[in-house]
Amino acid sequence: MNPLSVVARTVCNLFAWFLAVFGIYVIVHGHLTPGGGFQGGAVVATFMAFLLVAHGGRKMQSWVRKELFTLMECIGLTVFISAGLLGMSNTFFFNFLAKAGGLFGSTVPLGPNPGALNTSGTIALMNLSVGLEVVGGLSMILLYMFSGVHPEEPFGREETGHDR
Amino acid sequence: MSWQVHLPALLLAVPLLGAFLAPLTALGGKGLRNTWFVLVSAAFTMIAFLLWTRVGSTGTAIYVMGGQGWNLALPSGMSIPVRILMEVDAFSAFMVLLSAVAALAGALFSIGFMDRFSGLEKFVALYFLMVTGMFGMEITGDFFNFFVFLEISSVASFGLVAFWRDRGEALEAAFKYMLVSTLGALMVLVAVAFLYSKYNVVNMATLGKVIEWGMVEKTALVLFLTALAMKCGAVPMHMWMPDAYAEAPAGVTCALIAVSQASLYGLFRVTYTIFGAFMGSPVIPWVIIVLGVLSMFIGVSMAVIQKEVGRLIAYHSVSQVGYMLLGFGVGLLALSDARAMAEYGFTALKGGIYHIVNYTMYKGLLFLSAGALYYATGCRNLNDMGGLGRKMPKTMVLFMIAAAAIAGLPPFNGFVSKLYLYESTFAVHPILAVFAMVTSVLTLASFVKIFQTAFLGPALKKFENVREVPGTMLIGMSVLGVAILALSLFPTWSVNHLVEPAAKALVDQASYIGAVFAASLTGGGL
Amino acid sequence: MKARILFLVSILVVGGLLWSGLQAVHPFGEPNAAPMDDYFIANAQSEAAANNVVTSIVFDYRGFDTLGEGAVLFTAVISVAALFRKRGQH
Amino acid sequence: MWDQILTGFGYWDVYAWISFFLIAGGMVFLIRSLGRKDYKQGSDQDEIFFGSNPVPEDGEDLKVPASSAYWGYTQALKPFYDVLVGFHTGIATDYAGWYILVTALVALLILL
Amino acid sequence: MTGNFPYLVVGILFVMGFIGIVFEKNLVKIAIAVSVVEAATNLFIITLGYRSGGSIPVWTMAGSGSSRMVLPTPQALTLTAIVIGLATTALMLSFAMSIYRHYGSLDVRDVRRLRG
Repeated sequence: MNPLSVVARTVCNLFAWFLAVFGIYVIVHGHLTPGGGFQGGAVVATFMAFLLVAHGGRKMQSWVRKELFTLMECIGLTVFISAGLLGMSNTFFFNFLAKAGGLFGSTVPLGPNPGALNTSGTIALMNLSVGLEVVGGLSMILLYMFSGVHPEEPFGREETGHDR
Repeated sequence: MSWQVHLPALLLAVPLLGAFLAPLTALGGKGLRNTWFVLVSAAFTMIAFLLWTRVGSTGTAIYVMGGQGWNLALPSGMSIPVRILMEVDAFSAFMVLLSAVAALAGALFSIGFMDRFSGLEKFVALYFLMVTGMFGMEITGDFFNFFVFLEISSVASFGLVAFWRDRGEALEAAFKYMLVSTLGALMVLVAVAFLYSKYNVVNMATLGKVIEWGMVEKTALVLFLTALAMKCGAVPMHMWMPDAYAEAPAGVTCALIAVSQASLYGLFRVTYTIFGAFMGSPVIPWVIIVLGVLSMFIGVSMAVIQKEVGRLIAYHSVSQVGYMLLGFGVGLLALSDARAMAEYGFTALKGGIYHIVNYTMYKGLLFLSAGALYYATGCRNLNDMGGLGRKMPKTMVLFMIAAAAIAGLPPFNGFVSKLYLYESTFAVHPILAVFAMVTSVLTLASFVKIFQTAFLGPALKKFENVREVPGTMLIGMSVLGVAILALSLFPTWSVNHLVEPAAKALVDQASYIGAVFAASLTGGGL
Repeated sequence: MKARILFLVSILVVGGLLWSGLQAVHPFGEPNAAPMDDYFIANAQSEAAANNVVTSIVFDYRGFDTLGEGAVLFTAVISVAALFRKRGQH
Repeated sequence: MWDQILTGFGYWDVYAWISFFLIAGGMVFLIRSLGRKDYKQGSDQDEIFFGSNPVPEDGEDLKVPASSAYWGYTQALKPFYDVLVGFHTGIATDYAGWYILVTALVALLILL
Repeated sequence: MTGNFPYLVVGILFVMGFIGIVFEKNLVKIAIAVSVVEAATNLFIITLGYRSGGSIPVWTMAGSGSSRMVLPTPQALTLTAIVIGLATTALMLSFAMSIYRHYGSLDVRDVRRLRG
């Protein structure tokens, strides 16, 4: 994949940031407006896709490291399952933060209301962690599938373990 | 309120956490990764054992995911559960226990077997995910959750089948498996959606209570039946099975067998528990019986002419799954008739369930010993092998145990379950028993062929440097070998403690449904 | 060739099965009584303190499904990474 | 412990089988020990008889390959096996096709 | 007439997807056909939850006409199914890429070393 023209690259550079900001908005407001961790994470991952298409994958691979995304993914999922495990005093996945005061613990008035960001307990936390996971995961799929398009070495006989 | 009520959640949380942290073990090197692999495998086996003993002593276990209390299935004023329920009855606990043992053996074997390959932290993560998927399928009480876990175990097994991605055949097998399996999983989802559209519930027990016999249910039943029968490899939807089983690394195949048993569990949970009231007409039981007979016979006939060890044993998987389908089909035929149930149905069911545990153990051991042969010699083709018995005596003994058990040679456990099946199916129709016996004979024939060509015969020059496989692999194989010997030497114990509770739980539709609604009456918070 | 005709016929039969199943489903826009969904709409705000009912289902009432879904995505990512890993990359 | 499994038609007793094998093994050893004792090791009495030809060094020339096992069986059932092998085409779309075919058959059986 | 139009679309998409899966020869096109079946499934689930005239099941800034909301569960189930579908599609395309490198072809009739 070769880089696109300078016009396309400039436009992509500009709009990628808007996408990232919009995606983060969708993630953070997941419990108030339509959207959530998966949708927002997918939007943020288009940031990577834009840059990958505009600049070509080789340049992209020199900018970012895949290990970073692995780390993001693992941390996101571990936070997610830990939030479930912490509710174990009642049950697995019990929403122990809701209505308990503190950061996410406000109550909401019933019926239509303007919405407050610090509500919904573990839902907000899980939205954030899932957003992190989806960003990491989708970016990793994109980067790995690119690295599969132009392998640095011929395929086959890569494992020495089969020879005996 | 002891901590043991949380066992169903822990059973899924521990391997999932193990999978999520596995890529990070790459930072600590080989030692850390192997320790993590063994530690988490031992942990989930322990939890599975505890869950089995708990279910054995206190009856069906309920767990409400995210509820105020673990047994608060029905929130105030509701007549149906709204949250995801885990429901572990004796049949589920039995399946969990034997899947855990097979997964543990596969994990121990894989440490030595996969040592020479790269990317192992990914292997460990995928292995744990597959194990999670199969546990989830076995203990869940919610149809959509069942679909999710079906997909987890399938996607992880695609990745594991293609793990040797430098072999084109492995990729081909993974693609074929993926195509049919994704299609099947989507059909399961469509069936769940049909049931949801009519009853607005996805909980299994509630569906079993309120279900009626209409067009929607018929459609859902057809989709469930064929998709799950395909996932456990019934002829003529079995073709992915030899490909995937033979091309996957051996330790993975040992766990893949348990995954296909989880699909079989799903099939019987659907037909016995959800649609059990409508089995008065013999169409569905006879469909299952015919699929079983076809699987037995075609699977074993194809196995006799195979030349690769892996493919030969994989075709036997098809034929062994046929035995289980036959047993369960006969049990289903007798489900709505108490007299037939007492006469032959329950015996067939016991035979089918006993065959599940036997099959998982000896087939796992056979694949592991085929893997050991591959590890030591680098050959897959039987024509290239010979005279390995002197070089690998321990592998040979373990292979002999497994081969004798699968062929149903007398003192081994394979014969006990087959005896149950022969005698009960004979009561339905003699031709079924005849097919089962012919299959057994051909099974023996093809294992004699492997044994004779691989282990016996003159010593070959090219195998002069072949040595016995390393200790960890032998430990993994011995776990299953000891299990087979135990099942063989104490058949009374295993029938009374393993098989009969499971068979009773499967037949007793009312107690499965009642457990959800009874738990909530006594519940109401901690 | 014979098998292909057979497959075409069977696709049509399966289409007919799905079609007859769809005929029996409630008419579009008028679902049957929905006690579970009404419970979610009524109680999402008081139980989970979330304004978005769908998110409260995804992360609270059926949070375990979402964990499984995250695990499927993780599985696919790890599988793709394993498929395209380089020689000797650990 | 020493009880049997009843199937409703017959019974299974693993210890009877084990004792049978022990007794049979004992008889085999007994018969074997009745054999002649004047066997000389190292002499031409324990050489391999290979049709009075020299015995090949490598076992490769001696062994029977696996594909020769059950040759007569496969030959006799050739029409059956031709159909069966032709049925396993190995084409991925056929796999899905068979799955849909079975779905259609089961659907017809249940709906009609 | 437009009453059950969404169900008609679902049925047509299913049959189209099945025909694609069984009769296409290119691995990538097969993957697309699987995606079509998947889309049909998702469409089916989401149409089950529609109440005519209902609003979205979100209370934030909901107007006074929000007494009738569409069913939220199918939306949650569809979200899960979409993510699972995305994962399987990505994996399937990766398999197609790798198979092309080994076999030099994307035709299913060439990718059949395992048979018999």
